[in-house]
Amino acid sequence: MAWLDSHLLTSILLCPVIGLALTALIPASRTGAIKLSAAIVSGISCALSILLWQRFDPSTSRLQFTERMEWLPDLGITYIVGIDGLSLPMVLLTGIVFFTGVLTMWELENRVKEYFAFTMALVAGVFGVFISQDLFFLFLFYELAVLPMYLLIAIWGSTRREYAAMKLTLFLLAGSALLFPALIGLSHYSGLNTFDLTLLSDANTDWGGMGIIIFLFLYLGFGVLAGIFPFHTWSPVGHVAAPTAVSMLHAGVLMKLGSYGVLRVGMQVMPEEMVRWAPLIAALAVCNILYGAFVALGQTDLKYVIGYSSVSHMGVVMLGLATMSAAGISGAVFQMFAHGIMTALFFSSIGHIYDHTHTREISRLGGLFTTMPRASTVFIIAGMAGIGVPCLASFWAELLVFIAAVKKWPLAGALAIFGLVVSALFVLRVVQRSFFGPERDDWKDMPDMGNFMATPRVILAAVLLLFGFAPFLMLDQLAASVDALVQVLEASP
Amino acid sequence: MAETLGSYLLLSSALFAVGLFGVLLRRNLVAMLIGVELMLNAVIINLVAFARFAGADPGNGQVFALFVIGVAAAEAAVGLSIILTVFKARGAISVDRLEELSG
Amino acid sequence: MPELSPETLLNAALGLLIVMTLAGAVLAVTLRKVFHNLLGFGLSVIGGAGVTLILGSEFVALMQLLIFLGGIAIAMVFAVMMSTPNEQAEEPRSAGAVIPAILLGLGFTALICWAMLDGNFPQSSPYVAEAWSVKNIGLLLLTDYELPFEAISILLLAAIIGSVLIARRTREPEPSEEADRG
Amino acid sequence: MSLSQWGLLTIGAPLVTFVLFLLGVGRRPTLTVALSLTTAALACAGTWAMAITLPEAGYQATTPWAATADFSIHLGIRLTGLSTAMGLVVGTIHLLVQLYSLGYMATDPAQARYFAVLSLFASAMLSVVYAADLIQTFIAWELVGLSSYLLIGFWNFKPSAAQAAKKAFIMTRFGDLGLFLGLALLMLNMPVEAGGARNLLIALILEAVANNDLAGNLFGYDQHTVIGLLLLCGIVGKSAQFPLHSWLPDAMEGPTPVSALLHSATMVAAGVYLFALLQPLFLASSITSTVALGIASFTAVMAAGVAMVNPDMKRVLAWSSISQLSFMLMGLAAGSEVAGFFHLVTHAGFKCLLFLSAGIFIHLAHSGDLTEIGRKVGSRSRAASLGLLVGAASLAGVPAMAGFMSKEVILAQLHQPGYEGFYWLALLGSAMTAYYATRMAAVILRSDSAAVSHHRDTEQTKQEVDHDSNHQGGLADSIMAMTVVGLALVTLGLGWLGPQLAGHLGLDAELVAIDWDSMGVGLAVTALLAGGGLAWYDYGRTGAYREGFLSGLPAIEAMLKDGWHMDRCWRWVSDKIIAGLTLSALFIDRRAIDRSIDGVADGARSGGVLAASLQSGRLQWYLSLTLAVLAVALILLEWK
Repeated sequence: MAWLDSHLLTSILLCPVIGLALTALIPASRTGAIKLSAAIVSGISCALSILLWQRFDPSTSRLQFTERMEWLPDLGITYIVGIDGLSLPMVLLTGIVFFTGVLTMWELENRVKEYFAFTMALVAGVFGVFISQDLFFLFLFYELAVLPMYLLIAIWGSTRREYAAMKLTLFLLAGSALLFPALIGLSHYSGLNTFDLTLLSDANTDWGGMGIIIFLFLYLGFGVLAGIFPFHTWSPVGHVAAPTAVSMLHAGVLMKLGSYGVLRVGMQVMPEEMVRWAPLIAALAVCNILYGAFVALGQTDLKYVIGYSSVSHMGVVMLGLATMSAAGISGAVFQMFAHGIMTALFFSSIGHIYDHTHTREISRLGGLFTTMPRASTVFIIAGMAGIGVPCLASFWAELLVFIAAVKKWPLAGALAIFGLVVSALFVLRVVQRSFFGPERDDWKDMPDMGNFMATPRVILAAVLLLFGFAPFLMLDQLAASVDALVQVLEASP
Repeated sequence: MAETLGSYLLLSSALFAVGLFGVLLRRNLVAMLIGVELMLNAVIINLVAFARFAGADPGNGQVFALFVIGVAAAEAAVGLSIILTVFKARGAISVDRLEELSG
Repeated sequence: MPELSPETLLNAALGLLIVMTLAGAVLAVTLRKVFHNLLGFGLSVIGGAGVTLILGSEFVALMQLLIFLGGIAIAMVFAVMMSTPNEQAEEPRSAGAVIPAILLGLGFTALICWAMLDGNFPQSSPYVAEAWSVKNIGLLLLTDYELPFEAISILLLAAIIGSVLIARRTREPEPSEEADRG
Repeated sequence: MSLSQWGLLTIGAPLVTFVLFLLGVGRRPTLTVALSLTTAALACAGTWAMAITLPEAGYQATTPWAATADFSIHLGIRLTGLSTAMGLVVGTIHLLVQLYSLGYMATDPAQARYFAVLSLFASAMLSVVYAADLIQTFIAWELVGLSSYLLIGFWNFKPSAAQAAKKAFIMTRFGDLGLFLGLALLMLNMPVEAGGARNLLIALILEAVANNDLAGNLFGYDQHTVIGLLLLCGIVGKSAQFPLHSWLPDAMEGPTPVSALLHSATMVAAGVYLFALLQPLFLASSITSTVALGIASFTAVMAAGVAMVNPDMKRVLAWSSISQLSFMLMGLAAGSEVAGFFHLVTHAGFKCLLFLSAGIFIHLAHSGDLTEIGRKVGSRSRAASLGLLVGAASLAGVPAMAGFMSKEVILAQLHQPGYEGFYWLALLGSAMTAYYATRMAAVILRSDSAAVSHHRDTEQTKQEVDHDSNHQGGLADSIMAMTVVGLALVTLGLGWLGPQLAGHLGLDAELVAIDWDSMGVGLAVTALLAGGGLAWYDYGRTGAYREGFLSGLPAIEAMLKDGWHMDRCWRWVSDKIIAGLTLSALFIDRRAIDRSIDGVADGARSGGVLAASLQSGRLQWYLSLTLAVLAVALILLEWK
């Protein structure tokens, strides 16, 4: 237990790695055992992240649970893990989505072993990004998280999967291609020859002319993953093609890597540049919000609708970050968390529907509420979260972001709020066409979710409701770190 | 024919041109190799000519000429063995048979 | 009969050698049978070695003869002999192939000439016999140029081993390789 | 129990029902219904307790709920005369509607869901009422919207219900856009509290308005004006005022008891309540209050016009609600502290009564059409007839009835220099109200089957079968009847409670006193007689044509029946503007962005093909290329 106390983060990181090893050791024919081991491993990592949440000390903005190990001292590479209030929600989010994602895929029959192996690799990468405090390791884990996506989509996907997988991979690798020089640049031009994030951000380096280039590289590189306009098209296509749990991980967690990267590396290390570029970031974010919502309104495929709604909601995150105020940043981090849970819920509901009806055409579905009340309720709850209905976590996030945005740029704030109305339009349009209305003969005999399959959905919905009723649970954890960051930003010219 | 540097240079250029012409024109690998060797010969004459007329120490030019000769020998050895291999594999020593090297 | 001074004789010999070199070269590239090409090449090499000799470098001239004629040409003869006779048949030649080759060859040469004649080189220097001696060359090779010398040795060694290895591969290409290429 | 405990109980108890329903109690309908009724009773008791024990100075208890360094958001209760009085109305009507639903929804298979959402509705509305922080009001406000969405779309297998629910949500959302912006701006301009954070506690806002702390310019206008107009948007959406009113008539797709609750005490009342709550803020800017007056007076006449011709009972009631809400807003915007709110209270009583009676009628007639109801049921249902009579008389403004008493206060307030135009509009509205109220009562109660049914446009009566449960007698009916009779009695007395209400609000009872000799009363009675008389002539008297006088003006009648074509306008907005934006966004996405990105990929590929073609495999080609490059290099070197 003492070891666990001092190595909590590494343990969380090791969970999926151990799961990967376990999966590799179990013969492929014993799918039951593979699933069970995956469930246990993901359950443990989820439990550990909850433990982390509970042990976290919200009164300080310093890194907690840190562990250090020299890796390549000559190149300034150190294995450092640690979390502060900004990464804590992300770790919890990953734990929850990981666990529920594994449960959601319980009925998978095709190449079970490979599927769970790749999932484990992906999750290990994601955990790694969120806890790494060393740029090199952050980048390493980032790549680790991106690559399994290709296989997961290309092998287990549906509509146009090769195209989608290739598009996604190319986009994300293009992002990496921008990131890598930026990271090297950070290490080099800081004059410190280190990748240690804390050292870099404490150094207050004057980046001179290089700052612009490095920051833009960082912003674009991470931004691609966060789906910033106009580099977002990989994301809906990827969602549509991906199998259910991969969509959950993709929209729920993977896209957050991008915004988290901007927050952690961009804002924390280069506050002056952030101040300089904030208007651009905000403008693109508003584009994301409105444009994503309008495109979602025009879609005919359920998953595309949700895919574009993610684009819209990630815009809220970026807008919150761009305001550089306590409310905006707290809201953005909260939104990352809430949106992760929410889209996971969306996709898990759609997954159930698609598994049984074999269609996601909005116009072909209809009257599902009568046939599948549980799946429909899940979708509606997620939908309500999506349009910012109170008592669901994303309401608070959007509230904070929008107030902060109105303060900084009233027009951008107003446009973003208008985006909420459009969100309401597309969510309710889907609900009305696919879930309400008279029962269709085609779907009359479709089974609803069983108790077991409902479990992951209930967990996700419960999390949304919990943080919807009690936002202070989240905001208190964030407060110290956000305040420290805002002070740094305000001190910048 | 005054014994000047220019005349030697012209000679070596002409020789080089002929060799180059051969390499470009011929399809036969051996003939192409001959063209290359002619070009190398031109270079040797050039080096020695410079050694004679322009060098502080004429030894340098000669040494380089010797190096060229060495490289030419190596090149010929490898080239010829490749030609033999190609012949064994393709039954011909024309470069037209090697177009599958294209990318 | 005018008196033949050594100067004149030397010039005449040089002219002859130049003509021989160039004529041999032209034959070596234009004749259509490889064997004839080889004979032309031999002529050209002999001419070139003569020119080198007149320039004053006996050793280089000797080496030229030895390696180009004794080594390379003979090896080529072997190569030609080992390939089938029908390969020595006339290859087709069209204006489309000849003209670009001539243009490229002449154009490139013109460039080189332009560059070389443009250069401001000293036009003569005294002939010092010791400097042209083999001893001097040997000293240079083992002092100033030791590293290139060793590198050339290694190159030659590698070339010998490599050519032996390449030439020894007598088996037919495997079917799978064929399929891959398709 | 302390006041804060009562508050928690009042707001929390119905919410508990909903949460338990979600947690699985919903599988046992009886238990859910019992729970729902119990919590409704508890909440009602709570509202009474709070109203009675309210201390003179009011009461407030808050707890910080979501705080960041710059803003803090509190949850809590704030008890004043206004909020406790409103809470009383909400709690009581909610309990009544729950009781009534016991009969009305007795055979519905999704009964549990109905009662659970109804409880959520009440809880949210009570939270609007008692909220201490404006953000809390907003949260509850949105929840009110959500639960009315769920209730209007309760029979979601009906496409029309699903459509109506969506429409209600979107249109009110549209108004909330302004409300949210207004709240944000208000938050940003509030004085900073200790600790550097701003908040939106209602008490502090009112204090700031009183101290003139909010004075200042915003986008070139007075802050009060900008913020007030934005907040007004939300009120216009929620209280179904022009131009965001057309969701309310469609909202009749929900079960009738829901309409009763939605029209009287919750949802639409929330808008008026918010106006009453922040009245000083609105009145601080003459532009805002004039705009509010203008919208309200226009809506009053416009909606009453539609109610005059609509053939469907529930829709007539819906349009009448719109019109009556406008009266309340007029009273508030004209500066009276009590008039509008008094009307809200009496309206809650008689409108709820009318809807509950309508429910019985529709239940019995299996149709919502006025003529159909008249033919099939008529005056045979005693309780419903009583309810209809009392309600209609009150609505029409028969002297001494509840509606008259409160409307008269509003008219008196408007009858001042500066408000002449609005006053005459209001009078016109009253006359029209009298017309449609009389018409409704006359068509139903004075029908004899012999009366010739003229070519009535039956397509307008979409609302034919409200409820697919079979009519069942016995207990269910008697519960419904008893509720209606009880409410009718209450309504009769409601009009005389004005002084008590004023007292509770801490105001002078003189404010609601009616000067019976004044010209205002005379004019009001004239309006009543004119409107009522005309309707009686058209529908009521023996041998009437049973055809409105407006049928002589087909163009106007058609326009009124279509609700002034507002739906068509909104459809145009949705089909042309929203759809246009959507299509252009789609176009950009597919053609511009995606294609250019695919173009980059294709470009890379064809670049690869091009580069590959250099690798022709011909040695001479390679050599030529090499030479060419060398030549270029040489030329470049020599050029210098």
